[in-house]
Amino acid sequence: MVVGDISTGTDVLVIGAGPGGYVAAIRAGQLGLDVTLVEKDAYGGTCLNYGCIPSKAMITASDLAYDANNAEDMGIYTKLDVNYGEMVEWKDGVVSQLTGGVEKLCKANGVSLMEGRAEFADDKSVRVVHGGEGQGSETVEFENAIVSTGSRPIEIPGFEFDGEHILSSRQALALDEVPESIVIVGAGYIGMELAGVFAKLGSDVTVVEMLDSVLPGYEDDLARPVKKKADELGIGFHFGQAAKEWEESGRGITVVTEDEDGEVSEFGAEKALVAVGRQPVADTLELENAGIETDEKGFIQTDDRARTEQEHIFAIGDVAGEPMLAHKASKEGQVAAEVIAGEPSALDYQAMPAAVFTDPEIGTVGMTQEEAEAQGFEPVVGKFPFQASGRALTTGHAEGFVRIVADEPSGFVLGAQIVGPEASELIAELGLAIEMGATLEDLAATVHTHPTLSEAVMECAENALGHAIHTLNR
Amino acid sequence: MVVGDISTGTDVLVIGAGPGGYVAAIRAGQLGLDVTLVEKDAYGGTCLNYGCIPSKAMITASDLAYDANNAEDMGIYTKLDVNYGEMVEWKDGVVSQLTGGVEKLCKANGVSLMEGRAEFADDKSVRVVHGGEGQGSETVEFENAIVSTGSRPIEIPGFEFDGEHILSSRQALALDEVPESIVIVGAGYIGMELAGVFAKLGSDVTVVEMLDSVLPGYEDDLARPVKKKADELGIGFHFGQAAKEWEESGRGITVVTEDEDGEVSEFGAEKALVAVGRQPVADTLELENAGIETDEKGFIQTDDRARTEQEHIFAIGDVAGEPMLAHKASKEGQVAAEVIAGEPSALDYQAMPAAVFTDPEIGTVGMTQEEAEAQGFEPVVGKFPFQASGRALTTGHAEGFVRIVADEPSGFVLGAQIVGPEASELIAELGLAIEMGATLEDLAATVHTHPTLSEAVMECAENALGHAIHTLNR
Amino acid sequence: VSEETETPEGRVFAAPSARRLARELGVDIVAVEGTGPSGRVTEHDVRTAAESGADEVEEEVGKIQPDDDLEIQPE
Ligand SMILES: Cc1cc2nc3c(=O)[nH]c(=O)nc-3n(C[C@H](O)[C@H](O)[C@H](O)COP(=O)(O)OP(=O)(O)OC[C@H]3O[C@@H](n4cnc5c(N)ncnc54)[C@H](O)[C@@H]3O)c2cc1C
Ligand SMILES: Cc1cc2nc3c(=O)[nH]c(=O)nc-3n(C[C@H](O)[C@H](O)[C@H](O)COP(=O)(O)OP(=O)(O)OC[C@H]3O[C@@H](n4cnc5c(N)ncnc54)[C@H](O)[C@@H]3O)c2cc1C
Repeated sequence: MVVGDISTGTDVLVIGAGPGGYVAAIRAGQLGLDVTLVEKDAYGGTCLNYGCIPSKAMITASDLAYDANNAEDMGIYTKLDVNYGEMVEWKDGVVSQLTGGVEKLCKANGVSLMEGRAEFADDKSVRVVHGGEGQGSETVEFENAIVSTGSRPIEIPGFEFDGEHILSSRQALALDEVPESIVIVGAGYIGMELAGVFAKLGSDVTVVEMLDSVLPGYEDDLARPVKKKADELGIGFHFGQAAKEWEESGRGITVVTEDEDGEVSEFGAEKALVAVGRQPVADTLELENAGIETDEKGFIQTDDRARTEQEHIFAIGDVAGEPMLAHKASKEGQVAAEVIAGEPSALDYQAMPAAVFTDPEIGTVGMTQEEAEAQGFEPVVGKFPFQASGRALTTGHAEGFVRIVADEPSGFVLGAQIVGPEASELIAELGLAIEMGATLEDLAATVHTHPTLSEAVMECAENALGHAIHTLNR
Repeated sequence: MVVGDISTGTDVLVIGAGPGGYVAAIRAGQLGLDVTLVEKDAYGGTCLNYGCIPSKAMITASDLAYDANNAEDMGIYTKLDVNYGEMVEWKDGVVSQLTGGVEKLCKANGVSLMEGRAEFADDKSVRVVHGGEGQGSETVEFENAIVSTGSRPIEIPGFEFDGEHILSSRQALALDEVPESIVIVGAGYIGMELAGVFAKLGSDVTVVEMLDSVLPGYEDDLARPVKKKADELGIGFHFGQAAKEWEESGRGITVVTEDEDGEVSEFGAEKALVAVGRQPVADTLELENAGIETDEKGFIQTDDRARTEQEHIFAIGDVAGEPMLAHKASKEGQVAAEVIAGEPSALDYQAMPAAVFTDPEIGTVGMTQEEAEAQGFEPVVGKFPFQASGRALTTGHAEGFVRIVADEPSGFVLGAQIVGPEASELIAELGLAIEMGATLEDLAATVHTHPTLSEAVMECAENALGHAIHTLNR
Repeated sequence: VSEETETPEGRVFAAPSARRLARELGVDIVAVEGTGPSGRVTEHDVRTAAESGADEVEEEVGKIQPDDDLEIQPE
């Protein structure tokens, strides 16, 4: 650690070591560039430390406990005892294995790591303020910079995260004990994923949501199986409710909500988790010193090469706009590094997949039928229910379906929506289909292993063509 | 059921209702042909009734019990009680749901179902002998026939299946109780899959194999993680041992084996399962009446349109040769039906995937490095270990790797081998890649959802190109 | 990359839809010049080959009828 204000220089300065920044840094290092990666908190960013990885670890662990506890139909009887603290420790072990790996990979690819908070001094240098008192700061001059400072959870006024009563997702993933009861404000993907974890581990979960359904933004029929399972888990839902205030009461809290008619409701619980979305971290960067403006939502605007209005300064990941997803951040990071190295790279992907790790999972890529119509295609749609999949039945998880949207005249696959077992994995093949310009016939003609869930993708394509074997055709 | 010898006619006669035959029949029905499907035993054939489906159901159920019982590191403590009889009942329920579905789908597609055993009278008709005494027989004349009579397990001389001491895989999957101990003869995929089931449910399992490793035919490094896990499960292995004879002893049996030096060993257990391969069911068809010969192994030879030497008689599935896999049977069934209907179909797939549902799973498609070299390609190989996959670590199953074989000059993907979590599903994307003529670059440039196992496919392609992010490159 | 790459053993890199189209149009796909990435054969290439009239194959599998008694030898 360096004390005092000294000055160094680098070809590529990357600010923030999340899945956007560390991937950009590694790629730039691979391309022979001199790279410095500045991180103020933890390598791996939100995703590895407080987001994707910890949530998925807790989801698998709670699923295993729940599934084993609910398998009497398979002749499996369990007396289960879950030690939540140990589950969290296991999760922390997974996280530190991965973040340690990120640090090693950065070093192995020649990336210089620097701890501290960066802010722009001008369009050619940043000040890096080191953590801890008296650690001083340092100026780093750069030829190119990549801003990958990510996002933070949105706070509802009056619901500041205190880590005790009002929790962010990060805090909720680090509790020592399963709360006896919890109110979750927001039925988006983060709220619904964690609602499942807590409910499966025995919490009494209530979800309040301002809009009128779970997973707003996803098509109704995709959200439906998730809502149905959540109902079965005993999760209580209250839609059209805006969180207004909260107060301590007894050993817990009461959350007060209001519907659009001003009608007030109260929900008591031990704790509340607020998961109503995330906002870009751009305001603390003194971007104006570099001559960069943000849009009205606070995002940095970029072009198809991830460049900001200053063409030697790039912005990637959550800070550069929706969709706020780790793999979008990584893709942009790779492209930014390659463009800096003079490669002919661009953000020219056809489709950005997304997954929700609820029970059942959701996976989507490319266009919905509605979007395809809006863009002037003549969509044909195939559907295949997992109830007709031998593999799904053998796993005891046969809810949901695969849907494929294609252009009827040409047969080109335009998009797919899956809700059901391993939806997050199955969507990969459809992503490749879209990128390759595959047709329904190509998917249908590709031999798929029996018995697998991936056969549902093939049969869905056949259904769109009017000749699925294992389901009646449209 | 018809009594006496009456005569009917059909455009397409399909013999055997396994995944070859029933798929052929449904597809022919969809194409407007008049189809009759003759089955002597059970709709769905070996696969649905005694093979793929029951084995996979038992694998999932035993995995769930085992995983929950071994998750102390996740803070999950279970007292487990497995009722094997109920597990088998659950499995039977899955099977009957699927076989019932097959029957319904056949009818919905206009297929006439006929129960009985068919044998060729000449090259234009079969005799169908109905089951049960005095049920008589009937002659069915056909324009085209599709032979899909499948295969049966090979019996070792002296080890006739008696269902009590010496079991076939079918009998092993239908036991009422977990045997206390079992000797499994044959370490091929069926033997290894069932070894896992029994070991995970508490059986004392010994595997004897004539060759010198588990899963002969698969590359060593694919078989190794399976062997390692089996060792952990306490399965005992004895290689180079040929089963010679057995005798009853006490409450069980003793199996006597001999190595190549004539050295004799004895293995005691409650029961023995013999799983040393399968042979075609062609000998009971009186094929000579139709003018069709089988090869020295008993398989019916076919061309790339699934036609036998009699061009109006087709043969598909296990009876038509290796690989004896359900999806190969179905594919051939579709092609046979389409060719009969005059469509320009052919067996022109580039790659036939295969999966082994051991712990961990194996999935393969297309060429190995060795095969690619032998065919004159200049292979480049990428590899990605699941230890470097965030998703794998969050599931607690991070053994194994993805390997992709491509042609270096052109970049075309030629094959892939996966051992690890969900290998059977992950191989699907690579199958599509091979069919589409995708290059390593195409796979690497396709955005894959984070955190998923499918990212390993992308990173593996990047590794072959020399720029994986999450692993060091070759 | 438009340079031609030699592929061993007559292996053709083409999507299933292109291979089927070739059979439908009676084009021998092995002889079609691919203009896709690394020389991949596209549907367009197959159509072009069909129009140029080259690469006709004797066997028009697209026209076989179930009751055709024309002799077709398995290859
Ligand atoms: C609970 C939860 C679950 C999620 N699950 C998924 C999922 O399953 N799949 C998915 O795709 N996405 C998921 N996400 C979203 C995902 O975490 C983000 O999209 C991703 O982390 C964005 O990456 P990034 O690199 O842009 O930013 P971040 O990961 O947020 O990283 C930004 C980094 O920059 C650092 N930083 C900020 N300002 C400065 C500065 N001035 N100087 C130095 N360093 C700075 C921060 O400390 C941080 O480490 C989840 C998020 C949450 C909260
Ligand atoms: C334990 C086990 C596990 C397996 N797991 C897998 C797996 O995971 N994946 C995979 O791809 N494959 C698996 N297989 C192999 C798979 O079952 C076969 O490849 C598949 O069933 C072949 O299909 P088929 O239609 O050719 O024949 P079959 O499924 O064998 O069907 C043939 C049918 O024909 C009937 N028949 C026979 N002769 C006559 C006659 N003369 N008249 C009327 N009917 C007749 C039979 O009764 C039977 O129903 C497994 C096999 C076993 C034994």
